[in-house]
Amino acid sequence: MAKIGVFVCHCGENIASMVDTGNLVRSLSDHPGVEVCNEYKYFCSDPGQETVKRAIREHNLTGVVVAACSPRMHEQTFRKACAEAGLNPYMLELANIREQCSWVHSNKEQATGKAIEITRSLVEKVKRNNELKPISVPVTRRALVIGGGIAGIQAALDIASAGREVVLVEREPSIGGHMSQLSETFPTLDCSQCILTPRMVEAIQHPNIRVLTYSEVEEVVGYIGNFTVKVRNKARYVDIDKCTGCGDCIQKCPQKKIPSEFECGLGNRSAIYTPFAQAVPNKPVIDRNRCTYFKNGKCKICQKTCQIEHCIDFDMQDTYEEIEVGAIVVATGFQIQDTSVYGEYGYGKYKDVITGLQFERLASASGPTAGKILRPSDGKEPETVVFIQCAGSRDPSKGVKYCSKICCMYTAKHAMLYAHKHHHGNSQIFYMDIRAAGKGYDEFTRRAIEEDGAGYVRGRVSKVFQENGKLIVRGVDTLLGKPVEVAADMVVLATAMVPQPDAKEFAKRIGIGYDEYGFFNEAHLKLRPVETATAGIYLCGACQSPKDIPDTVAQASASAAKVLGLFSREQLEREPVVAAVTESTCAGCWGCVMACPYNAIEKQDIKDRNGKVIKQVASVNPGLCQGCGTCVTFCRSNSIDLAGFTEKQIFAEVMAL
Amino acid sequence: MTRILLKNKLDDCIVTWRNAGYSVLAPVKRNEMGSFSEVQKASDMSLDLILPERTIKDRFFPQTEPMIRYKISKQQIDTETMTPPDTKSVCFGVRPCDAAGLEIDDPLFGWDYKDQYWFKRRNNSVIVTITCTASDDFCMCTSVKLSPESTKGSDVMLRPLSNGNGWQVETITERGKALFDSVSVHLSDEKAETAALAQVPVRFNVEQVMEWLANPTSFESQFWKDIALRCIGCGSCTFLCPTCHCFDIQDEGDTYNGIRRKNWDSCSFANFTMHTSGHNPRNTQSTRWRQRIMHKFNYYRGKFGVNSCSGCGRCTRQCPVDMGITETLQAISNLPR
Amino acid sequence: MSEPFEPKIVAFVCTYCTYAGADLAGTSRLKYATNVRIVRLPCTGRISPLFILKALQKGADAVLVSGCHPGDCHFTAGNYHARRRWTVFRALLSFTGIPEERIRFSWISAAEGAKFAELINSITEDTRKLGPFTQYQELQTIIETQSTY
Amino acid sequence: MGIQEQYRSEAASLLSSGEVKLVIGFGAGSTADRRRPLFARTGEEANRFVLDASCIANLSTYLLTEGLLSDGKKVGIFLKPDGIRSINILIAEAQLKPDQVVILGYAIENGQLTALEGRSVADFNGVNEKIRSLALPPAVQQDIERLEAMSPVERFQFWQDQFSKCIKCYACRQACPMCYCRRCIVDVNQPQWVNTSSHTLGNFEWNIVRAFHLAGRCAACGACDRACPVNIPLRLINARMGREVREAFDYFAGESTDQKPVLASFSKDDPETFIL
Amino acid sequence: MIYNPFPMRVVSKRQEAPGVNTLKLEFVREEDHEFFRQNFKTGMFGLYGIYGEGESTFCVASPETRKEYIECTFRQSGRVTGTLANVDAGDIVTFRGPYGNRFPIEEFEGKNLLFIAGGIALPPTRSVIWSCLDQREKYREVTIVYGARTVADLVYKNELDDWKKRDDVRLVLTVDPGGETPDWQDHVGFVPTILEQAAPSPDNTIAVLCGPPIMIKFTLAALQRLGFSPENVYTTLENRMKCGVGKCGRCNVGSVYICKEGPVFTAAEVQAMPQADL
Repeated sequence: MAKIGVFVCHCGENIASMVDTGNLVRSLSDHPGVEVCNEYKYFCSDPGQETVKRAIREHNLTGVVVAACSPRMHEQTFRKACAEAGLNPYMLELANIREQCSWVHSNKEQATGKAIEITRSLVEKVKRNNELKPISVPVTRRALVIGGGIAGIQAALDIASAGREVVLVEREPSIGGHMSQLSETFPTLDCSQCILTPRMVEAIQHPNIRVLTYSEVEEVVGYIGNFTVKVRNKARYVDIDKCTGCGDCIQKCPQKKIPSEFECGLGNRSAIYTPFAQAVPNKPVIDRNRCTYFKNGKCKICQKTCQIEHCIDFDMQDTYEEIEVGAIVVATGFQIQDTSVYGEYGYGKYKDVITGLQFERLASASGPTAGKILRPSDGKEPETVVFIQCAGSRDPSKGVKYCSKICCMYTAKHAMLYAHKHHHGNSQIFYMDIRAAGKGYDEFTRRAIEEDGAGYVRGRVSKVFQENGKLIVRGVDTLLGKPVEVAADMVVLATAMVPQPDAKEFAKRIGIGYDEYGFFNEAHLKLRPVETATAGIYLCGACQSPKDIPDTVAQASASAAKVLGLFSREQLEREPVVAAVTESTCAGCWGCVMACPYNAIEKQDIKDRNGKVIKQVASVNPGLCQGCGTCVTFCRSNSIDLAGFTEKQIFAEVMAL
Repeated sequence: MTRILLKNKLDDCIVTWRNAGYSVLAPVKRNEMGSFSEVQKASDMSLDLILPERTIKDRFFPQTEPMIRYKISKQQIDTETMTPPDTKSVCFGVRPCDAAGLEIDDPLFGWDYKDQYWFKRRNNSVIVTITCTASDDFCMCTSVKLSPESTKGSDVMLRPLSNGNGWQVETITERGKALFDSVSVHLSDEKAETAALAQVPVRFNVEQVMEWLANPTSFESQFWKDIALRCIGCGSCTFLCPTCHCFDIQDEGDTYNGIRRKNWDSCSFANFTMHTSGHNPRNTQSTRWRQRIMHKFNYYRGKFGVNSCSGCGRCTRQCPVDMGITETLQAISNLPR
Repeated sequence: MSEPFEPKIVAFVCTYCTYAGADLAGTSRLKYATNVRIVRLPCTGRISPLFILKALQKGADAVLVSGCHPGDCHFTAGNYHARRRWTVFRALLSFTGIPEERIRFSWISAAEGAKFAELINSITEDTRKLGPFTQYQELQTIIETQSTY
Repeated sequence: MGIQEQYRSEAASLLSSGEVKLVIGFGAGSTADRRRPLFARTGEEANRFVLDASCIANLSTYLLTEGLLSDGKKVGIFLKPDGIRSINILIAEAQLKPDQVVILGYAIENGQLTALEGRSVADFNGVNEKIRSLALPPAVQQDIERLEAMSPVERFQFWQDQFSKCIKCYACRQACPMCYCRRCIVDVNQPQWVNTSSHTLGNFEWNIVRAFHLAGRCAACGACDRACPVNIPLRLINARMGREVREAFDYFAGESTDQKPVLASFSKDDPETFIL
Repeated sequence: MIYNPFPMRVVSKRQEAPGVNTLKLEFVREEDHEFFRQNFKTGMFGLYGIYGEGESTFCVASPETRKEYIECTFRQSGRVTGTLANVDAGDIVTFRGPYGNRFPIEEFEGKNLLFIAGGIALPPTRSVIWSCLDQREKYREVTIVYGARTVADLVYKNELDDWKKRDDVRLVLTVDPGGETPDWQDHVGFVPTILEQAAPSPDNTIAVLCGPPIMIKFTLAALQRLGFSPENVYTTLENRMKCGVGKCGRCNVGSVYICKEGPVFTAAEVQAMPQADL
């Protein structure tokens, strides 16, 4: 029968002052199956642990209960001690007689009685513990990074530079993401393209990185260390390997008046196009919906122009490939909120009411105005520019509840850039608060106000309307408690950052959680901010929550570090607290399959000797199972059980209470 | 001289018997179920039931019987044998079929190893049977060579008077005689007519059935598969049977204290004969139904010279799918031969 | 004067939230009644109604089942599944005459040590008022006498 | 032509055309008011089918007979609305393949029989108002209300009286189409969650656990109730659970063949007023 | 009371093969021991139990010539055997029995004996083997054919060595094809095949055959080919039992109660039973 060692810790006076440990030792010594029962001042100390180890060896113990502090405190300590003494580390239970007994009670007699019961029931549990071995899962040491913005690029580069293969998937024709659209970046005002482009080039040229642009992740199956990812390479109609990027086709394309997505509609592009001049890869793509040939069945001017045979191929089809990876970094970024919900601001109605991102394009040297800040309506320099912050953020009624985090900073930046380009210009910023927490951030906003003359008005704008060629911005200065009206030439809305429109659907497809908005859920907001609840899938950048470039890059590197940690070994060791199915009694109702939050339960064929499928039963993939036990509770026939918390263990624990 | 027990004297008898240390059991319909329960007075009894749902067998071989109480401590295991109490009982208003069931089971519980639980209660009980003046579509005592007035298993036989006022008392055993001698002051000696017995038709020829069952080729007959098709494998026919006696032994309790009990079990249950290896000699419902019929009308007779059926008809009466011994045996008697 | 009735309360809790909350009550040295015995499970999703029945068989006068607040489950959804089961099981117990006051459910996060302590105190007080759950406990005693005829 | 004749001939043609290998219906029983399950394999046998207001059993249990459907062939079956719900649940729980069942549906209202339109499982996927309306007989509802009006102590006493009658014959389980487990929880002995002995405690546990396992899966056919040889009103407890899932989760068991089991799914907005 | 078991103290436990253990038990009470001494004959079985878990049926593996202890060998498979497999010396278990009939070894006197066993079915055979070997002079030639699935599955390895060394016993050992180890010296093949190769003479010979049903079936056929008549072949049957004393109703094969009329039968008797009930 079982030989259990019970070790009662005094924790100095922490336990001993409220629990009569002598009494506890006497009671437990008399309990069936308890081979040895000792008390000691600090069992977590070296000599304490030595005592435990010696007892395990001398008495050939089959299980150990340490009656001490919370298992959340010292379970690992004593597991290690058990292992060192040759006892399987999972043959240990901690009876929590400190946090949940001595510290919370003031009647010593009752506390002692409770401590005895707690310990006794865990003795009964530990008798039924099974020797467990950490689960070994092979790891495919190749990572998938979804999204080729700065987050994805940074994560890919970090992983690749550490010597691991990366597949970087971007659904647009070029990597670069939103950062490539920006002019200068706060708080240093260095040019976004100047710092980003080298990274983009580094990524595409990196021997360990395979960049798949104009591609989308269709499906993810598998589990940590062993994902199979199905990627759709969308038909580009241009053979990227043959194309030299000369741009002749773009020049000749008859369709030239297509609003450029990259320029936020402030500039045009052709039907065959590269999104922007520094695109990586700098190879064009045909916009099927706008192409004359695809619309009318004739044209093909680009093909005729192209000097390379079969480079432009109108018959190209989407192709699919399956990629084996061990880890996935999700860096799918964000979109800006559709500002049309704010009809009172006149966006879409007045050409000179623009979004912050459009302002970026105006301010960008590579933008439609070559960096000059000009009114979209008439190309004139605006004399007065009004910036409206929180045009969507922190507005539960029309916009989003959260703070988009970057708007205070970029609005200050915009005011600054405007001031730098129009020395006499007047900028007025309507704001709720100025949130400028970050290295150099507050200094930056102060500079905008003090050096670049940005006028900050605390208050919300109620209406923007046109009058005499001016945009009248009507609001309230809540500090003065007075209504304000500003006659502006241009109004810039600091729109909210929102998840990608398909974020929720995407999250379901790859099996990660998301919040009410569609931002992806981290495993723990504070302690596991870059992991998802699905082991092996990590997050970085604005797909998790709005964030600026420094935070994005930091998080990208953090996720890369997580991936590299995972890739540091060929085998992955996991806690063996996983479920397992008794095949003979499983009726195959699939309740467990449906209940499992991790898709860890599969249907498995049971075949007879001739290979004929005679029934299907549930089967747990230990690589995916996280050990919550929801399936166990569902199963009516008790055909599934959870190691470490088996039905037998819990039954014994309860029946000994 | 025939003695008469008038209904209005029954209470006096009950008092006398109770004062003599007997507990008096009689059919009682309570919560939609008739069973033999202890009564204090005649009005507690439901003597007009053709048959209570539960048999008198339950009082001798209860559905769950504590046998050994155990207490495990570090030093030792303490056990205590639990036995039926010494109380004597009068089982009043038993039907002839139920009474016969007791006698049918006696040899089983007594062959070499004597089941003391059964016999202690048997020895402490007096079976006072009332002949049947009514029957229903399911009664089949006459088919198994018993009758509404068969005395098998009874210590006393009461015959209802045609005026409905009481019963004519016929003592069968010494034990029965002693019981009624003790209440002789409450009995009358008048002459009275007894009511007509129930007419229970013979529903099958049991001889033919026994002959067919004894034929070795019958065991593998397709007949079993066809007849058992609608059996759903519940144990209600076995648990309500006055002669079924299969049981299980189970330990139940918490970690260190518990009771080893003898619980009813049923040959209808799929797990009944299941080996731990997974092999199950009777792995289909038809093989289990065959076992039940064979056991009652072939094996049991081979061992103890009597069929293990007293014709109460409960198996059919309570069957959720309208099966039962009658239908099966009728079908057997109708088999071409 | 007889001893005041000390109810026996069994709590089934998830390790990530309520167990941690109970630990926090400890580290905060909040005082509460000694009547509760905690059984630690990985998640409320693992807490089977059978546990509650067994606790009652063992003489529990009240049972507490507690885990992470909705949305906070370490395993993302275990508590949502648990909540459904509780709704159904609670209705079932109530319909069979097991008073709702004896089977309690709560969300207690790792940060709610105070809530844990208060809840244990209030359940203990409530159960003290209800008195021992003799109706169920008597089933246990009937076991031994039921067929002694 | 009455419904009995109509269905006899329909069953006969299903059998003689070879579309189905077997039709499960009702035949005459051992007494005038009893009907018993009848299994017809030929057109001739189909003429023995009886269909009248006494045909109240839910025959769908038989579809789960081991090996019956393993040859992939079809089976025809007489079903009332509750039986149709059972079929939907069984398909949703992967115990039946929809293309193996041909439904001969009928409803009994006030002693009158009507044929239900549709023969394939798909025809009844997404049950209609009629089927819904027949879900809970008023008498059952009244009994439930009567029980709910009691104090817990009285209610406990009521069930204690009822469950003390239980003899653990498992007729309720065997009669129930939803009790298809290969190993019933009561037969699990490591650990022995449910006391197998039929003392009141063991009976209480067994009946509570069974009711819980049927919550959101019960088609309210009453088979358990009718099967119980000691007349425990089991359908009350199952019907009460059915009401609970309907009220709390807007869940009508057996509504469709792709319904997710109520206890293997959830909504973030599920009610939780009772949770402290 | 007839269902009350004898308390037994575990003297030792020996692992025979993976999942297979032998317990050596001694009586705690002298009167129980005396009862056993008077009643035990080789072939009988008992119910071994542990309070709190229940009882499980298997044979007494020790011979009737050695009644100081009870030895039993069992495979760990259910609740009871799982617990029994975890006992240590000094623990208290229970025994109820001995029950059933016996091998009529006095009728075997003066005859050649052929013992055939497969896998975990050696224990019942072992009881009768030692019962005869302990009075070796009463019998003529003794041949033991024993096979298991793999080398690891062979039980009583020490005793196999003893028998091998004895010159008054012919031991034929075999493992199923694929079950051999590199250093395996004995036969490889299924028991019926090896038995036919060994070709024991049926003349004046009693065969005792124990094994799983499938092995019994083919070995019986082999024995018949070798010329053994079913009356001279003894075997044991096992069925699920709860009472051991002919009351609980589950062990019968046809009309035969294994617990009372068995477990020892001649092949002729087994053949007379309804085969579908086995």
